[in-house]
Amino acid sequence: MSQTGYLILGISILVALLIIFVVSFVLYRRTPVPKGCENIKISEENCAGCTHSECSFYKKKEESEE
Amino acid sequence: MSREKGYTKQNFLKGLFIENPLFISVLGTCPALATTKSIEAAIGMGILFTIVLICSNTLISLLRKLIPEEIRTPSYIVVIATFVTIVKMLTNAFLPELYSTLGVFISLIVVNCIVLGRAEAFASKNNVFDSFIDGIGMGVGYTMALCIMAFFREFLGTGGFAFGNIFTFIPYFKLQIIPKGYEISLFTTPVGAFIVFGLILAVMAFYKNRKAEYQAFLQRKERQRKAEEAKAKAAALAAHKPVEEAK
Amino acid sequence: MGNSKKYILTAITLGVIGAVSAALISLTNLVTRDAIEKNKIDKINKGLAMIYDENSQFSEANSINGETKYLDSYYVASKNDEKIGYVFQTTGSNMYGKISMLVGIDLTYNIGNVYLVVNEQTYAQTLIDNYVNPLNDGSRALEDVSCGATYGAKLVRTMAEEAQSWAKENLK
Amino acid sequence: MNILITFILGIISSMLIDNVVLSRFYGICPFLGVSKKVKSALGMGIAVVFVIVLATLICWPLYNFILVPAKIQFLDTVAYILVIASLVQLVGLFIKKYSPSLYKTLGIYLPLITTNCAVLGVAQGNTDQALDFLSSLANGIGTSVGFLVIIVVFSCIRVRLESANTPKAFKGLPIALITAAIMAMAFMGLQGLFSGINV
Repeated sequence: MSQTGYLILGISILVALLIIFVVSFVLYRRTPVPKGCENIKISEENCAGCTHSECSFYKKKEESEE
Repeated sequence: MSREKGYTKQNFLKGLFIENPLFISVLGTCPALATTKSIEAAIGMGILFTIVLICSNTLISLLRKLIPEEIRTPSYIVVIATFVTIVKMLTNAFLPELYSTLGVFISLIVVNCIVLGRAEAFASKNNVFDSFIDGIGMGVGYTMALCIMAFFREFLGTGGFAFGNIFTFIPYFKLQIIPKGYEISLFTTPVGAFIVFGLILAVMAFYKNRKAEYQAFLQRKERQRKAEEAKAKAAALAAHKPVEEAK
Repeated sequence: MGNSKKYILTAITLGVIGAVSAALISLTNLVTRDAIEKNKIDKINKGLAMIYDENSQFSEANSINGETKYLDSYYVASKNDEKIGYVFQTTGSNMYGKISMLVGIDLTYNIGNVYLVVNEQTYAQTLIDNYVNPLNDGSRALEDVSCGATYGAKLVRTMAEEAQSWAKENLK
Repeated sequence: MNILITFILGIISSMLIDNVVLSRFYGICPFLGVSKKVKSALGMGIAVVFVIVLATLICWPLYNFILVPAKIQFLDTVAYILVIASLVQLVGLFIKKYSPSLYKTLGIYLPLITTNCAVLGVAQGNTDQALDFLSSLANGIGTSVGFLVIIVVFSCIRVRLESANTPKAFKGLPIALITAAIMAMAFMGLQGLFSGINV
């Protein structure tokens, strides 16, 4: 395939990846948590990862705002 | 957000001391341990990190009203990944030495907890100017923390400080303090990184405990003084009452 | 009704963000592409100068497309237009990563200095400190490969020997 | 035969000698954060193994068959973070829908993996080192299993640390870091493991 053909293929695959990511992100947020495990919490004192909004990095922030 | 006068200054200083991203909230530890072999690498990493943080904070707070609530995180990840790619290309083109020293850790800024954390916690809720200042504060705080780590690791590990092999536009300059054979080269290895980081956190915890104890001591003295005053007043009152009866 | 409007709005915002990022990245790419190429060429020239010496001229890279495993091309090194040897550019990789290097072969076909242009080995620094630098200043033999980055050293050795044997057959 | 030996050596070397946490420093955030209890460390480790192996399987062909011919290699970080993030969400979706028991042990850690430096570190490392498919797969498997081993061992030690009477200032994170330093020292001893084998 010509050079620009590959370029278009590459860009379209990246766009497809972005769409898959957004759709799966929204679907993940929307699916209900299975019955038995609503209140599992990661009780860690410092934040192990930041996409999770219960991470303590935000808690200090949100508490001080209210 | 109350706009009292010193808010901007306090917003900037918050990043340096009260909420230092590395030593207080212990975030972004991956690059902190890996790129602090020498002060130059730490400064380089700090500068790149601050650039990405400032640009992403500003752009995210610009778009905060546009981005719907549900897809906040994906759009932040895309914005941060764009800025990291731009910074990576620029470093590869104009600072090849820094690019080969930092290697993978420039791309790891994308998953750095601080950038995404500040974007979600601050930039998505405040106006552009505050986010910009917060970005600078956090960036400078992080760079300062990296330099402190790098200071100990390079000084103990290689016995001195060398400048000029990463930023090649500076003339090469090596300050050798500990004589050549007596430095502890363990500190340039990963083991040394863990030790230095652990000791710094321990010293800070010790200082915090000391201050807390001092505060508690002051409060106890305060309470004692108040109790004595109350007793003295009661005694004076009691002495005064019999005189009235006598009259 | 509101629901589909919200979806359209989300799609538009994402499209705007994607477009802005794509524009920014391609702009930086235009600015940095030739600078990165220039860096590569500078590194090779620096290597060539290191293998022989500054004032030796080097011919164009004539590529090798025989059945060799690692060799890419070779330069003819000459000083005030009298041939003093060759420099081979070789690339190879093992489970620790890629090495692309320049190795000097003089007229009597023994292996001269080695310069690593690209060194993506996991133990890159130990490879340079314990094997390549001592090799260049003669304090370590090419065969003595166990140096803390043994796999990288073995790769460097096999590439250098292949360049030497190729030079013996083809360059009279 | 030679390929099989290199594959296994690749796995063992990136699992033990060049351990992802103790010598390459990818993944310190969950290593310090999630290793309070052995059960949570095990859950995190298994989730990371799952995601890293899948990510390596997807990222290598994506880079070599799509990005390289299209001459947009500079977009590799964007592509990898998108692949890893969507992988995490899809796996989470699958677990949430079909196996509540798996969700109980594994599910809550999945969103954390998007910001785990180890996953992107391995994918980006494979590209920077220009490894071929087998070596990058070996690197992926070795790194993830190494991460699982290290985080479980570390959480066992840390459980014991809670009851030990460490000085007040060292409680919590500082003593964990010093223990990690001693573990790194032990793993540095494995450096020369493969110098004898000539493959």
